[in-house]
Order: sequence, then C-alpha cells, then structure tokens
Amino acid sequence: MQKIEAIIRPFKLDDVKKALNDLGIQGLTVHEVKGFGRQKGHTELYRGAEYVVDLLPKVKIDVVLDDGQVEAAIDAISQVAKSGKIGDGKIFVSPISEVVRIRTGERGGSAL
Amino acid sequence: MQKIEAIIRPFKLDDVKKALNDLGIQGLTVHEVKGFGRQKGHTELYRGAEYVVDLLPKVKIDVVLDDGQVEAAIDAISQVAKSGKIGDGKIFVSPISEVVRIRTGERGGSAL
Amino acid sequence: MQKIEAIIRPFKLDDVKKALNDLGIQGLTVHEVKGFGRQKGHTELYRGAEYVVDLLPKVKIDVVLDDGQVEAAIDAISQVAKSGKIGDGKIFVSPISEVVRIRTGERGGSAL
Amino acid sequence: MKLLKMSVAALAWAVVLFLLFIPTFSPVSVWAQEAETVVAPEESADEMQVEQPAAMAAEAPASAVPAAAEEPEPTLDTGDTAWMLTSTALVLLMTIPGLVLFYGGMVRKKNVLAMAMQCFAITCLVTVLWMIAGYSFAFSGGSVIIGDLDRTFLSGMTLESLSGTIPESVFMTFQMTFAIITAVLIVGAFADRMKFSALILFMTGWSLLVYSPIAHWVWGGGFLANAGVLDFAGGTVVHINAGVAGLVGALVLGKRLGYGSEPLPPHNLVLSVAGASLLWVGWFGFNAGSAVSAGAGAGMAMAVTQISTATAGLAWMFMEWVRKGKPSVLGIISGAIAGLGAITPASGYVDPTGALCIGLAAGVACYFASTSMKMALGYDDSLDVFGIHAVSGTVGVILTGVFAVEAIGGTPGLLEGNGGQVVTQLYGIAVTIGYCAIITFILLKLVDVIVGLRVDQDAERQGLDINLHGEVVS
Amino acid sequence: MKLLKMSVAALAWAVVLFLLFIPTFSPVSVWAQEAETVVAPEESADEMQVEQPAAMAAEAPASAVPAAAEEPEPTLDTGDTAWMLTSTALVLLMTIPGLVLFYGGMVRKKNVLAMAMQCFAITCLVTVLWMIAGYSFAFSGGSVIIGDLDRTFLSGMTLESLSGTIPESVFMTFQMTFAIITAVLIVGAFADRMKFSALILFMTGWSLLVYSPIAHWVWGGGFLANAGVLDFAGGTVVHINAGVAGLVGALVLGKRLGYGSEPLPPHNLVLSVAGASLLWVGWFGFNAGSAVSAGAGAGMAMAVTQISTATAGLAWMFMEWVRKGKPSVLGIISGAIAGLGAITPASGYVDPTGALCIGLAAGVACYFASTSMKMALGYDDSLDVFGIHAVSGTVGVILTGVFAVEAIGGTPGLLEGNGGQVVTQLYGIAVTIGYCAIITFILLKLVDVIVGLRVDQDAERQGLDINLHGEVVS
Amino acid sequence: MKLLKMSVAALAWAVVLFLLFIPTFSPVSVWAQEAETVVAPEESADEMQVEQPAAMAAEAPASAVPAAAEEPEPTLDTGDTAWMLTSTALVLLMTIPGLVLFYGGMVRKKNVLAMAMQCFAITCLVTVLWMIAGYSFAFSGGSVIIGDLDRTFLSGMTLESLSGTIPESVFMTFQMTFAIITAVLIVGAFADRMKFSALILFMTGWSLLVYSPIAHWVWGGGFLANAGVLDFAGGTVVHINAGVAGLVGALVLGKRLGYGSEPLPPHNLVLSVAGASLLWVGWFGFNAGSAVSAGAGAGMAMAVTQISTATAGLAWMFMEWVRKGKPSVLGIISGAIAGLGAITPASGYVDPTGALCIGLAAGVACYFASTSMKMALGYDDSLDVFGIHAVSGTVGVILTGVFAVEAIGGTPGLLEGNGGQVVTQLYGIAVTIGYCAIITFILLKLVDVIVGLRVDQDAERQGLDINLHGEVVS
Ligand SMILES: Nc1ncnc2c1ncn2[C@@H]1O[C@H](COP(=O)(O)OP(=O)(O)O)[C@@H](O)[C@H]1O
Ligand SMILES: Nc1ncnc2c1ncn2[C@@H]1O[C@H](COP(=O)(O)OP(=O)(O)O)[C@@H](O)[C@H]1O
Ligand SMILES: Nc1ncnc2c1ncn2[C@@H]1O[C@H](COP(=O)(O)OP(=O)(O)O)[C@@H](O)[C@H]1O
Repeated sequence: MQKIEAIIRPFKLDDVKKALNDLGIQGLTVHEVKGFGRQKGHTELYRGAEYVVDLLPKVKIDVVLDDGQVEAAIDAISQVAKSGKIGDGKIFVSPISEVVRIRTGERGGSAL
Repeated sequence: MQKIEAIIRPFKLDDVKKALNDLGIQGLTVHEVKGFGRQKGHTELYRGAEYVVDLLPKVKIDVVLDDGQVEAAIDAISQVAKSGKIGDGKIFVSPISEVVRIRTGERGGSAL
Repeated sequence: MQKIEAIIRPFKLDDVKKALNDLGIQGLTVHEVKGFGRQKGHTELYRGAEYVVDLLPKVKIDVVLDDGQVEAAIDAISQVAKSGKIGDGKIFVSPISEVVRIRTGERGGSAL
Repeated sequence: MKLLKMSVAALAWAVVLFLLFIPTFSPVSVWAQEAETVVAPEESADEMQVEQPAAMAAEAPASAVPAAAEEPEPTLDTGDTAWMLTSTALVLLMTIPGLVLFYGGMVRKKNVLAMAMQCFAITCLVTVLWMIAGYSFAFSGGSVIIGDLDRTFLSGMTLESLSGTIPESVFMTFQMTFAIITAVLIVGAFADRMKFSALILFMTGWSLLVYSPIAHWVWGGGFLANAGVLDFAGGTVVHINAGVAGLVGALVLGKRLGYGSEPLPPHNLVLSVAGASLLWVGWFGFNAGSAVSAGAGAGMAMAVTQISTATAGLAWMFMEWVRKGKPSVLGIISGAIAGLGAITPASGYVDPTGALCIGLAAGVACYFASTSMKMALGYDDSLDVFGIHAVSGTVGVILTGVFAVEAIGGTPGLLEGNGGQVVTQLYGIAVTIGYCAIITFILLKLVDVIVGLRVDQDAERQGLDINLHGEVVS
Repeated sequence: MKLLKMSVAALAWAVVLFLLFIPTFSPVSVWAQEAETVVAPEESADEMQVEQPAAMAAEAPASAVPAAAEEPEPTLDTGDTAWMLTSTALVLLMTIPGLVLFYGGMVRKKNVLAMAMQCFAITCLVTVLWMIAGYSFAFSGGSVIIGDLDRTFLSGMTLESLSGTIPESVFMTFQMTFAIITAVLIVGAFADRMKFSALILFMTGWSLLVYSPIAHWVWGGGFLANAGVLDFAGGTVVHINAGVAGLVGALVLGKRLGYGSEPLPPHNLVLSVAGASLLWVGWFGFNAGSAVSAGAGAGMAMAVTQISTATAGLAWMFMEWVRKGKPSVLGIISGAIAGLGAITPASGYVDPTGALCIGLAAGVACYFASTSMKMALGYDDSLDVFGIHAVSGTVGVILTGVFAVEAIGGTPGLLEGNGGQVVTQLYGIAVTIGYCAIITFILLKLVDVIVGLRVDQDAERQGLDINLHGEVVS
Repeated sequence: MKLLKMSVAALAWAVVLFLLFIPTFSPVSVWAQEAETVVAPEESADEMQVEQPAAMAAEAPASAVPAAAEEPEPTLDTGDTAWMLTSTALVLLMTIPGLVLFYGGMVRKKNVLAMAMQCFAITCLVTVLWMIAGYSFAFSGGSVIIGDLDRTFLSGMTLESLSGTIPESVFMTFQMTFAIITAVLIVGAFADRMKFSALILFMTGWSLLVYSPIAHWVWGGGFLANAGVLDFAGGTVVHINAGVAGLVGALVLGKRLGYGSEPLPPHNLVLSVAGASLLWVGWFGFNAGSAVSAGAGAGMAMAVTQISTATAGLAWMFMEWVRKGKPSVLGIISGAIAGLGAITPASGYVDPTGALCIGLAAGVACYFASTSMKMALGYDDSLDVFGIHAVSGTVGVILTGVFAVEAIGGTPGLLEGNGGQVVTQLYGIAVTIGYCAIITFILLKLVDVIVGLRVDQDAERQGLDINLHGEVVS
C-alpha cells in the first residue's frame, strides 16, 4: 500500500474530496498546514511594523490506498487541484507497510 | 525503525497516551486533523442554509519506534481506542530510515 | 527522494526556515502539533482543578528533498534548532517514492 | 498608480456629491416645485428650535408626562438630559461594538476584520458627514422635502440651543447615532465582496442623499410626518431603509463566490450572540430614547421593546425547532433582532399586549423571509439585512397602525377603530422603499463606474482581511 | 417522532404548570391559610400602587434624599426615572452579554454555543413569563405569600401608573431583569450536560414557582419583609436562590463525563474576563438601581459595591497566590463576582469600611468553597454557582446584619448593638434555602419524567453545540 | 521559597510606601515649603465640600446651565446624579472590559490572559488604594501640592455629603474610575515582559505618588488649577501622565525578545476593535461626565468628543492608505483613540469646528509618533501608549489653549485673542511630564531592586499566561 500526501490550496479541498470519492476511495485525513514555497507571500502592517508573511495556508490530505489506485488518485487530484498559478501544491507518495482498522482489527487492504 | 500513525477519536487521546507510556514508549507527536470516512457526519443549519459536515474531528498520533515494539504498540492502541462504532480510526505503519535527537545529535534507536 | 520530518520548538521556526533556504531548499510545509516526551509539562490551575499539561506546543516541518541533500539538511536543522535543553525535538527521515508538482504535472526531483 | 486611482476617486467623489446636490437647492428643480407646498413654521434663523421628531410631537399632547403643552418655552430638564445622554451612548454601543460583533461573528474568519473595518469606518464617516451637512439636511427646518443649510458644520448650535427640554447638542448627537447605525446595518447584505474604497464613496452619498431626506420626511417636519405616518424610532427611516438598500446592494454586487455550492458558515457565533445582546441592550436607548424625555413614555417604550424582542426570539426558535428539529442560537438571536426591528416604529404607540403580538408576527415573518423566501428568490443577502430589517420594519410599521393605543401614543389604530391609519402606514412604507431603492441603485452604479464595486476573485477567495487591510486574525 | 415528543412535552408543560398553580389560588390550600394573616394596605384594583421593595421602604425614612415621607402622592421625577431606565439596561447587560461571555468562556469549546443559547433563551423566556404572570405573582400585592392575578399580562399598567417616583413600566422592567439573571445564573452549575428542552421546561416552572414567590416575600410586601429581613438588592432572592437551585441541579443531573479523571479546562478566559467585567459594570444598575432613585442612597450603594468587589477580587487572588504559587485571572474574576454577590444584600445598609470587610470575607469564603470544599464533597457544580453565589449571598446577608449602619439604611446592625438583626437575617437565609431546594428538586424530577434531563453520552462527548443546536464555533 | 520571596516583597512594599510618604507630610520637607503658599478656602473638617475639578469651576460662571452661581448651598439634583452614576459606570466600562479587550487583542495569544490579569488586578488594586488614601490625597483640600488625610478610608463621607449637586459618594467613585484607567493605560507600553509581582508593587506606588498628586494639582484645587491650566477631563492627569509613565517603563524594562527581528503581530484585532468601541462609548462618561451635571455643558462635551474621535480615526486611516496603500482596522481604531485623547482636555472648552481641527491634528500627529518616530528612536512601546496617549494628550492640551471658546468654557483661547493660554497650557504639560517621568523612574528602579522587573527569557518565550498565571487560552 501507498500513502499519498497532497498539499493543495484550501479552497480546492471540497473538489479533491469529491474527485477521490468518485474513484471509490472511501477515507482520507485532512491537516491544516502552512506552506512555504515559490508562491509569494503577503505583507501585514501593524502600525509601524511591516511583516512579510511567507507561510501561506494550505491543506494537506493523507490518503492511504492500494498500489493499483495510486496513479488514478494522482491524476484525479492533479486535475481538480490545478489552477495553473504558482502555489498549487505537491503530491508526495510513500510506502505503507501495514494498515489496521481499529474498530475491527482488520489488517491490510481490507482495512481501508 | 517504524512510524506508526494512528488516527483516533479525540476523546481517546489520553487513554492511548497512557497505554503507550505503559509499553515504555517515551515520546509521541499529536496532530489535530479532520477525517472523512464511513462515519456519518452532522448537519449544520444556519438560517436557510443547511450543510452536511462530513469532515469530523480526529486526532492523529505519530510514534516512531523500534521494529520490535510495533506489534505491541498496535495492539495497545487498538485496544484502548476501540469503541466498536464506525469511525474508530486507522493505524498506518511505514518505514523510517533515520532518527536524530536534535539536542544531542544522537542517531538511530538511542535517539528515541 | 527522502522526507525529513523535523519536530522543533515553535520559536525556532524562523531560524530553521532560513537555514534550509540557505541550502537552496525552496519549499517546506509546517504543522502545528503537540509533543509528548521527556520535557516536563506545566501545571494549569482552574479554581479547584489542577491539570498537568504534558502535551507541549511544537512545530513539525516536512521537507522533501533529493537524497543528496539529506545530510546537509539534518545538520542545518540540528544546529539552529538546538538549545541544549530537553525538548529540542527530533528529526525523522523516510523514503518518498514519487513527487508531483500539481501546477505543471512535473514528476520526481524537478517537481521540488 | 494606486495613489493616482485614489486621487481620481476622491475627486470624482467630490464632483458627484456636488452634482447630486445641485437639484436639491436649485429653484427650478422638481424638488423645489414640490417644496412649494411647504409650510415652515417658526423658522427664524437666529433662535431656531430644531423640530422634534414627528413621533414625539404626536405623542406629546396625549401623554401624561409633564411635557410642554401650553408653555411656549420649554426649559432644560436635567433628568431628561441625563437619559438622552445615556441613550446616545446606548445607540452608539449598538453599532460599535454591537454590529461589529454581530456581523463579524457571522462572516468567515478571513473576512472578519474587513467587516469590523466597514462598521468602524462608516461610524467615523457618518459622524463627520452628519456634522458637516447631514444634520442640517434632516433637522434644520427647510421644506417638507429637505432641510436647509442653516446647521451645516453645526453653526448656530450654542450652549443655549434647546430641543424640547434637552440641549440641542444632545439631540444632534442622539440623531447622529441613528444615521450611523442605519448606514452600518446595510453592509451585512453584501458582506465579503465589496471594495473598501467603493464602500466609502457609496456611504457618503447614501447617508446624505438617502438617510437625511427620509429622516427629514418622517421626523424633521417633512411630508410623511404631515401625512400622519407613525414611526416612533425608525421602522421606515432605519429598518426598511437599511434593508432595502441592502437588498439592492446584494443584487447589484451579485452573489458571493461559492454561494449555493459550498458552505459559508458563520465562523464564531459567540461574537454574534454578544453583538445581538449589545444590540438589544442598546435598543433601550434607541426606542425609549426616542421619547426624548425620561418619563412614562420612555418607560412604556422600554417595556414593550423588551417584550416584543423576547417574543420574536422565542417565535423564531420554536419555528426552527418544529420545522428543522433543532433550535439554534443563530435563530433565536435573529428572531430577537426581528422583534427589535418590528417594535421600533411601534414603541411609543402600543401597549404590552400589542408588543407581544408584534413580536410574534415579526419572529415568524422574518423566519420565513430569511429562510424559505430567500432560498426561493435566490439572492445572496449575506447576513439577511433585508430578510430581518426590511421585513421586521414593514411588519412593525403596519402593525403600529393596527395596535396603536390612543391612551399611549395619542393616535388610535385599527383595533380602536381607526382603520385609515394602516393605509397611512402603507403610504409611508411605499415612499421609503421606492425612494431608497432608486437612489441606492443609482449611487451604486455611479460608484461602480468610478472605482468598481467588487474585489477580484483571488482577493475574495483569500479573504478581504489580508487583501484590503493587510491584517489577519491569527 | 421528534415532533410528537415535543408536542407531548408542550402539553405536559401546560398541565404541570396548571396543576402546580391550583394550590396557590385555591382557598383551601395551606398557602391560603398562611395568607389569612395578610394585611394588604391600599389595594384598590384600579389605581394600585405597586409595592416598593422592602429594602427601599426601610431606607426611605432614614435617608436624606428628598423621598416622599409625608407627601401622600409621589410624582414622577425625571432624574430618578433616567437612572432607573439606565439601571434596567445595565442589569440586562449583566445577563446578555455578561453571563453569556462569563459562562461561555469557562466551558469547553464544543459547548460554548449551547451555553450562549441557554442564557439567551432563558432571557427571552423569563421576559414573557414575567409579563404574563411572574410580575403579578411577585409585586401585585396579594398576600404575604404570593401576589395575585391583578397584573397578569401587565393589565392595568398604564402611562399614569407610578411606583414611587418612577413609572411602573420602568419598575416592572427593572424587576424583570432581576428575574432573568437569577434564572440564567443557575445554568452554570449543570453546564455541558442538560437537554435544552428540559431546561426550558424547568426554567418555566422555576421562574414562576420559585423566583416570583421569594421575590414577593422579600420585596413585594411578603412575610420576610415583614419579619425585617434586610436584603437590598437580592442576597437571598437572587444569589442564594440561584446558588442553591444550581447545586440541586448539579446533584440531580450528576457529574459531567470525565469529571475528576480528565481535564475540563475553560476554553477561553478572555471571554470570561470580558463577561465578569460587564457583570461588574452592570452591577451598578443592580445595586445602585435598587435604590429606585438617583440620590445619595444610590451613590453610596455604588461606592460600596465598587469597594467590596475589588477587595474580594484581591482576596481570592492573594489566597491563590500564597497557597498555589500563582495568581490566576480566573481567580481574581471569581473573587470579584463573590464580592459583588456579597455586597448585594448589604449595598443599601453599610458604609465603605463595612464593604471592605464584606469583600474580604466573601473573597476568602468563596475561594475555599469553590476549591477545597467542592473537592472534598465531590459534587460537580461546573462553574461554581453554589460556591460563589450561594456562599457569597449567605456571607453578604449575614454580614448585612453585622455591618448595617443606621445612618445609611435606617437599621442598625450587630456592630451598632442590634444583634437580633443577624438572627433575622439567618431566618431569611434558611427560608430561602429550604423553599428553593425543595421546589427545585421536585421540578427537576418532574421534568426528568417528562422529557429526561440529560443528553446521552455520545452527545455529551461530541459537544452540545453540534448535537442540540446544529452549530459550531470554527 | 516562593512564599518567602513574596513575604519579603510584601514587607518591602510596606516599608517603601512608608518611606516615600514621610516627606509628603513632614513639615521640614521641600513639599511642605512649597505648600506654604497654599490658600485652602472653606476647609472645615466636618462639613467639608470636596472641590470640584478646576475645569468645572472655570466653566460654571460662563455656562448657561443653571449651575449654582449665587446660591451658597447647592442641593442634590436627581438628573445630574443620574448622569454621574451613569458616567461612572461608563468610565469603568472603558477599563473593564474596554482596555482588557483593546490591549488583549494586540498582544500575542500566549500573553493575552496576562494582559487581562494586569488590567483587572490594577482595577481592583487602585479601587482599594483610592478608598484608603488616593482620594484623600487628590481631593480632600490640603495644600496646593497634595490633599490631606481627612478622607482616608473615606471617613466623613456620609449620605449628606454633596459635591456640587451630586452626592460626594458619586463624585468619589467617578474620580476613582479615572484613577483606575490611568494606571491601566500604562501597562500597554511594557506588555509581555513584566513580572506580575513587580507590576503590583509599582502600581501601588504610582497611583498614590504620581496619580493622586497630579490630579490634585489640576482638579483638586492645586497649583496647576490656580495657574489657570485648562484640562477638562484629563489631558495632563490621564493621558500625558499615562503615556510618559509608559515610555519610562518601556525604556527601563527594555525591548521584548525578538522586537525588530521577528514578527510580533496582534493575535486578534476583533477583540481590539470591540475594546476600542467600548472605550469610545465609555468616553462619553469620561468627557461629558466631567461636566459633573446633566446640562448643556455635558451635551456639548459629548458632541465634540464624537466629532474629534471620528475625524482622528479617518485621519489616521487616510494617512496609512496614502502612505502604505492599505487602510487598516488597527489604524482607524488607533486614530479614534488618539482623537479621544486629544479632545479630553478640550471637551468643555471648544465648539464642534474646534473639535474637527483637534481630531485632525491628533490623528496625523499620533500616526507619525507611533510609526516613523517610534521606529526612528527605537524604543519598544509595545502598544503605543506614549505614541497615542502622551502625544494626543499633548496635542489636545495645547490646542485647548488655541481653540477655547469663551462662550462655551468661560475662557478664550488663542483664536479669540488670548495667546497667553497656550503658554499656560505648555506649563501644565511640562510640569506633568517632568514629575511623572522622575517619580516613575525612581519607582521602577526601586521595584527592580525589590523583586526584579522582568520575567526570565524562557518565560517570556513560552508566554506569560502559562508561566505567571498557570492558565492558557486553548
Ligand atoms: N520540498 C518541499 N517539501 C515539502 N513541502 C513542499 C516542498 N516544496 C513545496 N512544498 C509545499 O507545496 C506548496 C506549494 O509550493 P510552491 O513552491 O509555492 O508552488 P508550486 O508547487 O506551484 O511550485 C508549498 O506552500 C509547500 O507547502
Ligand atoms: N484511506 C484512508 N487514508 C487516510 N485516512 C483514512 C482512510 N480511511 C479512513 N481514514 C481515517 O480514518 C477515520 C475513520 O474512518 P471511518 O471509515 O470513518 O471508520 P472505520 O475506520 O471505523 O471504518 C477517518 O475519519 C479518516 O480520518
Ligand atoms: N518516539 C517518538 N515519536 C514521535 N515523536 C516523538 C518521539 N519522541 C519524541 N517525539 C517528539 O519530540 C519532542 C521532543 O522530545 P523530548 O523527549 O521532550 O525531548 P528530547 O528530544 O530533547 O529528548 C516531543 O515533544 C515529541 O513531539
């Protein structure tokens, strides 16, 4: 099994969730994170003090899935999360050696 | 070494922490996340607008541990985090290739 | 490619970001987390009720980078994030099998 | 370039104001023709007595309060003045922090500072406009259409000027807080999408060209007062006016991005409950203060305000509970505001039982207007300014004509056999809606031409706080 | 099914109320027997003068304020009326948003909207109940046990009705805000676990059957007033009453899930500090307003209120600092509320030095009651309604008997040689505790039978906001 | 050990206070020598009439308000009393929750409870100090330098004591709220780094040794009043005083960790907007209440307050918009507070047009003082207490001398040909700055020796909330 971590723009979350659901992926976990990258930040100004804020709000989605689903998921995410402007985000894939469903104790693919 | 990521119900956090501590595991890191899965969401209603909220509050615990401790940890977590109802959560295991303790520069198992 | 997860003290974030930037690392993702470990917690007191709070605020930085940059990054982080007191944090390294830049669809090292 | 744009905007603003005002004072204009019919009693420039609101005038003879009836020259009463100073503070409290919190809690977190900014900046802006010209337009006598320029920059308002039994300075400031809150109420309707520069331009025109005239008509001795329209504290001037302007704004600006397709939930209803609470408390100054004295009229106005508000809150809560299965805190506070809006025009005319009925009607009517009706019609009145204020104002103005008690406000209503009052009330409503809608629309279109009304999509998505004001709530 | 359940509940509610009320008016009941001893002076249905609070009556002769002593007919005073209008607004401010914020900040985030809802809904509910019957039961004369039905629906309250030197409408609304806050105070004791439907049913009964009678006994010419119990602004009627009802509620509902085993920390004490601040400010209306006039009595009441509050705040802070090593903001605001509660009954009777002593005693006593004592006894009075309000009320009522100064309130206390006053005060306390505890217990058990008192475990764990009201703070 | 340290601190505190006070009352001291020049009119211990603020005294003869001119014995006026009771509540509202929220929103989240604690604890502390000695030092007559001990523990303040037309108890409490807010204003300057124990010690000394004397000089019949310095509601006593003390504190304590190198942004400006709003509303009590009557003087004071505030808010907003490209909500509220501070000394002396000018000047001056000037000089006045309060106070006191209108406050200003008034005003400013700076510095150094002023680096980094008070906002 593999874990996909997709860092995307916050307002794309609903679309990505729908796209994955359409592939039959039934679970995912969402983190609110801040991202630093090529995308330019903002300037905040408080009286005399000016700050450049280069950590921008992003959403990270973790999905664990069977190896066979990985490419389809990457495609789906890439498609709906893309705006074409800098800052659309990344997808990282890494191996998962075991999955357990706490409720039932099931392991492996059937635990997803 | 391995990393266990356990997604659990928020109110189970204290119990899981205790259970892992009892196994001699001395560190862990906690994320507040939102989970989407089989568990049914809630409906929020604001004047005319009705929203189904299917991203539910969960807690994700990261624990890195020696390979030998993995099974015990999975068992401990599964046991205390289980309520038997849909939404109890998952445990994911993945390989870790290096660990460093920042304070001392120690590496590997002794850094945990 | 590898993923470095560095758990550090929150007020070190700016320094670590700068140190990584100096190595030419152009992106990273930041999580606000709570850490449990050897570092002693605080006591909160609300009227009669006294609580020991042993989950302390930490920041987790995820950086995905080429294998060749890993050691330099570990060194850089270790150096600036270190205060010498218990609770400085950990660095975990794990393998990444694929990277995609959503904006362009690029894969692998050039997607970073 | 920004600077340039701003200068142009400022210039344009001045010009527009100027152009818009010419007809008002030009002798050949339609306005002036209507004004021929005016009788302007006791208008000596030096010792001018500012007109009391029509509502008060109507109430005075009937009320048991020792108000000047035969005495030609009322003197300052410290008790009345104490209450009016307090009332002024209470009405200001309704806007800041009342509306700041009420509206701020209902928007998304990324827009909360922009909302606070709009409320606070309009408070400052309308204060200055009122001092310069707004008060003079509304209350300086003039014709039945508009006041004159006698009180511009408050010239002639001395320590000796009285308005009834209170100093004119207090009356002026009290009325100023009404001008402020009416303008601020509007912004809820098109929250989360307007440019700040556009807002400032629009509100400048709106306050002078819509609020002041209507206030004059109803309270400044204008033609609606003469027609006998009963509006104690602002069902037409404040609530219908703000609600209609809000609706026009929501229609002209269009819907928020994502409206209808994604959740746009309130980010912190604790703020909204606190805000609604301050609105409620401050409304005692609004309604009981509109008696312009600390007597039995003020007392009864406070009592009926409390009763209508509570009843409307419960009415909305139970409607929601029965129809949707859960009573919500957003629901009960919405109902309470509806009850406050509805009792506003009635508060000097009805008794407690009338207030109970008015509250009930307002709670139910505004519930449907802000839920089913809004959904059916499809406009995005973001914080239900129309659904709550215009609807409750309308319900209140009509029911004032129904429940008015002669022994309380001097005028009987339908239930006491004076069915004609309801017709008079409907006339007042129609005039207010018509005038407000047309001028609001024109103003918005003008501002759109000058600076553009709406922020771009990226800014709307990222939030107005960071984009327009360079600040965020962490 | 929900609808069905709700209808049944509504029906049951009506029936219960009806049944409970029969004895009150039935001539064969015990109530009526006691009522034989009543003397009800000047009780002509038409021109009824509502009784002033006993406290006021007691104060009047001694005070230097030009209060009607010989004059048979007091006339309206605009200064007094101005202050009472203001005081009414201030006392309402204590509940909304005062208690909303004070309590809301102390619960966990998942329950904050439910807490706000409880406060706001009870405010609406008690307003309507007070208008319908509560005011009449408390203040319409009747017997020494309970008022009669003369003022139900406020019938007979006209523009001419006076209560002393202020309009009756103002007195009625002022007293209404006391009825509101007393009921709302209670909910802190069993926060985070009660069904909203159960709360509404319970509060309906409690306000009419517990609050109104006790208010009548102490302020409406009832038997505690006749016995000479001194309670200026509500040590018994408000604080002991709410605190005891809260404790009974906490015991009947049982502890919160996790109480004692997991942390249940306040989620946002900034809200609580803001709420406590508004309570403090509003309390000027509560205590100085209880003089029902804008004179020296009100001034002294305000001064002693300020002193007692500050002293109690510091006392709690230093206790905590010495015993636990850190002074906390929750501690100092808790102390301030304790000081406010304790000075409440005393505020028309004591001088500044007395206030200093009362504040000190209240701060220390409530500190121990809300920490060591609560821990030792093991009940879960979630927000320390008993530990702060009942305890400070008791301390205050007793010490009123100790520190009363004849030159201020007309009655000497223990220190001026009138030891018997302390006994009278203890009598007042005992009656209040006993009656309140018994009826509260019965009402809760009844409501438990009708709709059940407590939410289920899942709902409690997930939070009341989403489960009962379908809303969350994001 | 902590206990030991605390006891030592307490002892030291007592000793320091004692030592500091000896000179004040010792006949050989410099103080007393200056005091030789005193004339203390009508000072009979029994029937003492507390001095009205010089401002009021100056205003009385010129004003049209029926204030006692020939009448030797003013009697209690219920209207005036009603307004002053209300004003007292309003000024307390400015501090709690006004400043709690205003300051609390501007600090980082980890320090918000510590900020709230400081505001609330000082409120309690100054209340008790004022009752014990502060009021007596400021207002009990005495010399032109300092009052005497006649009113310590408020002894002799009975129900009969009047201060003009209001009870002395009301005057005392009203002035208490000024003493409170002045002390609390200071803490913004050295937010996020002071030990709480140090703060308590410092504020005890500061309130008695700096605030009370200066209040006496300007309002208690002291030498600045005699010199003819015009300060209606506290430009010197409150704003310059607090601002200078803040700056000295910021310099003595040093910069916050990370100042200049890392972002230290406000964590929640919604709180700050709410706080600024409450400050604005409460300021009506501050300024219009300083008329100590409910007449035309109060009315005009309220009107000019509103106008100056709004103008200054807009001025700051437009400055920022033009210079930085974005108008911020922090900017407009900062400007509004600047406008409030500047109109404070002027509010009984100027007309609306004067207020417009004063507001404009204050908005622009404070904008530069809090941005460019602060950056250039490099001190860390965290929440701009100096940049806003001292600067606006100075602007206001000077411009009072420029815009004073004889027909309003009885004294003409520069524009009416009385150029000398500006010099008198500068004298008042210089004395206030000099005295305040020196004594504040000495007090801070003393406290530093006793308990240390600053928390350690770890505590500052982790946050004061958890470290000093054992609490956090979750
Ligand atoms: N090397 C990396 N490791 C981890 N996260 C990264 C890395 N590079 C980028 N990111 C994440 O991806 C987000 C988008 O990256 P950015 O460089 O701004 O745009 P783009 O992906 O369009 O080139 C960043 O905000 C950050 O959260
Ligand atoms: N494929 C997945 N990848 C990542 N997280 C998942 C996945 N499936 C489920 N989860 C997480 O586990 C939680 C519980 O899953 P759910 O399907 O609701 O219940 P259960 O595990 O009892 O079947 C989800 O809320 C989500 O956070
Ligand atoms: N085994 C572990 N797995 C995951 N995170 C850990 C582990 N051990 C420690 N941590 C994280 O590292 C932080 C620092 O660890 P701690 O034991 O307090 O100090 P130190 O690293 O200096 O020995 C913890 O707060 C926790 O977030």
